[in-house]
Amino acid sequence: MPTLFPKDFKSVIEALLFVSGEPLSAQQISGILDVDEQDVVVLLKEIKADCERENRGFFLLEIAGGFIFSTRAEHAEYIEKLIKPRLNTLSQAALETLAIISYHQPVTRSEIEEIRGVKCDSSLNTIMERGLIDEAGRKEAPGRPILYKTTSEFLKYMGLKSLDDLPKIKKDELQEAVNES
Amino acid sequence: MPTLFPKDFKSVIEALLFVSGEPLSAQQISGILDVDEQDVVVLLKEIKADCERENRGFFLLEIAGGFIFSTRAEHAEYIEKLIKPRLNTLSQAALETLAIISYHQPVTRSEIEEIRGVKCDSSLNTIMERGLIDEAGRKEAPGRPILYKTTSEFLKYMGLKSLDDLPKIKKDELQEAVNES
Amino acid sequence: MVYQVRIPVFEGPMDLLLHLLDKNEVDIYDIPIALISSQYIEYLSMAEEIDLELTSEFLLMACTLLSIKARMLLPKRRPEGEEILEDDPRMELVQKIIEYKLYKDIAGDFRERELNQSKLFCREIDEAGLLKQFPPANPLGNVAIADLLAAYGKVLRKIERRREVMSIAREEITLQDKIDEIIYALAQNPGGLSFHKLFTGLTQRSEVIVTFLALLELSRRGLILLRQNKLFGDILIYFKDFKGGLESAHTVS
Repeated sequence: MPTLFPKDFKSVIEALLFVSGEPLSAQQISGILDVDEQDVVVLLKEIKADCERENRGFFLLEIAGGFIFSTRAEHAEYIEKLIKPRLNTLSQAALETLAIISYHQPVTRSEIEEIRGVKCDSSLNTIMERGLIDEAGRKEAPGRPILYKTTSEFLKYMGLKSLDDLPKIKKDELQEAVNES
Repeated sequence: MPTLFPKDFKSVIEALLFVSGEPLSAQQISGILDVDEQDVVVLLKEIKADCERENRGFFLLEIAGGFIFSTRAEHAEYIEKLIKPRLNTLSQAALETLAIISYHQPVTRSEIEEIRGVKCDSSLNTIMERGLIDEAGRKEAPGRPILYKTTSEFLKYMGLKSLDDLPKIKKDELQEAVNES
Repeated sequence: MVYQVRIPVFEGPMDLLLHLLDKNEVDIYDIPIALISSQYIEYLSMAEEIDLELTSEFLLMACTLLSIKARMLLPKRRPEGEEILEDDPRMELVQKIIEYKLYKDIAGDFRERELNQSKLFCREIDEAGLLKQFPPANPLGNVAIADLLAAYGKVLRKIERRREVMSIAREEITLQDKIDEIIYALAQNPGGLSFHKLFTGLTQRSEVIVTFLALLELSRRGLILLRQNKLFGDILIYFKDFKGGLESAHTVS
């Protein structure tokens, strides 16, 4: 049971927009807050005006029936400086997912998660977005899950002629690797 | 070549904090903006004050050696309707293991077990898979056992600025506390 | 009348000891070892009655407590009246309890921090979106084949660790398991079960301890007799109804 004053609703809406990676519609917000959709629209307009007046680092963008905070084009050069080094490397999670796919392909998401012991939706997205993996049809199994494989881009940038060039991992070497590091 | 006025720097810093996803230190920001670190600190203080004064949906949190925007605790009930709340909390065993590692790092498994008086394999696995600890090489001792240390994810998870922010332990106060209880 | 027994569950022997010290409001530097060890063992038997499985570390601590108790009973003076400067046999345990209590308290602080922090949400980095905005020249960046191998090695180590944990959990033997095992072996060896053989082939320290405690328990319940035909010879174990030349034997039960 919300006991917030209207002023606080604006703050909650800002918070929702802030954490959401996807555009939020006035209808969605009104459902979460249990507030009239018209009131939400008014508050969204206020938030938009606040961002402009105070020249904040981001503004409220209206797209496809939803609202999302977005950074300003004139700040792109600084954002690039921050982000470039990070895009130039893969996170440990993405690297592990890529390693599993390269040695086990074609492989389903749940098989990867089984091996890693954790969820990997986001790291799959990342390496897919980079064009390092691609879908490879569906597995003939219940639910017909999607299979993943590495791409020719992956081979090219790894400097490999084919998948056969991937360093072989022998059972006992593997065991040593397990024992050593 | 930045042609922005100081006023705009504040906006850029907000933008960087907005996209980063990771805590940013004043030093990092000063490197990206090519602005004196002291000036960045002043601007960060202003941003912090702005968020409070205007009761925005997020505030500037100082954590894990940097600054990051975070939503307010009092809005959690609404945000959890949009985003799945964080995974299950840690068990008592995992928390005790983490407590010992945070004060003794780098530390081996058997050193932790010596203090807890029970096996720790399973809690070590849990906190390792959640990225709260990492391996820190091997101890120069018989069997060359693996050493463990906490990660910056640990600082974030516990809301600590740095390891110096851990609750202080004074040996004699501690003994008094034990006597009393 | 059936009544339910409710007993608290402890993280380990140190946790149980701390609880007993708190409950009895005793000075940690002057632990009444007889009282604490009897309450400790009482807890273990209560846990056993309701089939609460305790790890072998609980039993190991019971041994430690009994050993301290025994050392406290030793005369502090030599017959000539000469003082012996001997350390308090409880000191080592006291240090351990203090240290454990410290980290238990910090774990409590961590629990609070975890709760507070779980109410705060930060933005996830939108990597896919940023990749579109700033496409890198090389999608692998500076990642080389060695990094890929290292990551794969790390994955394999994780699997190994998970397996270890599972196998350890499986090999954990409870006191009741061991008692059943010994009773079965006794039935198979009506002519006497060799004490020596009972322990051969046991590699885990915990299993040795559990075996020994199982024998003590069976003996306490008056179910078995231990018989040693000559000093330092092998001890034979029999069911209590065994009737053969006990008078002449050097019993150790």
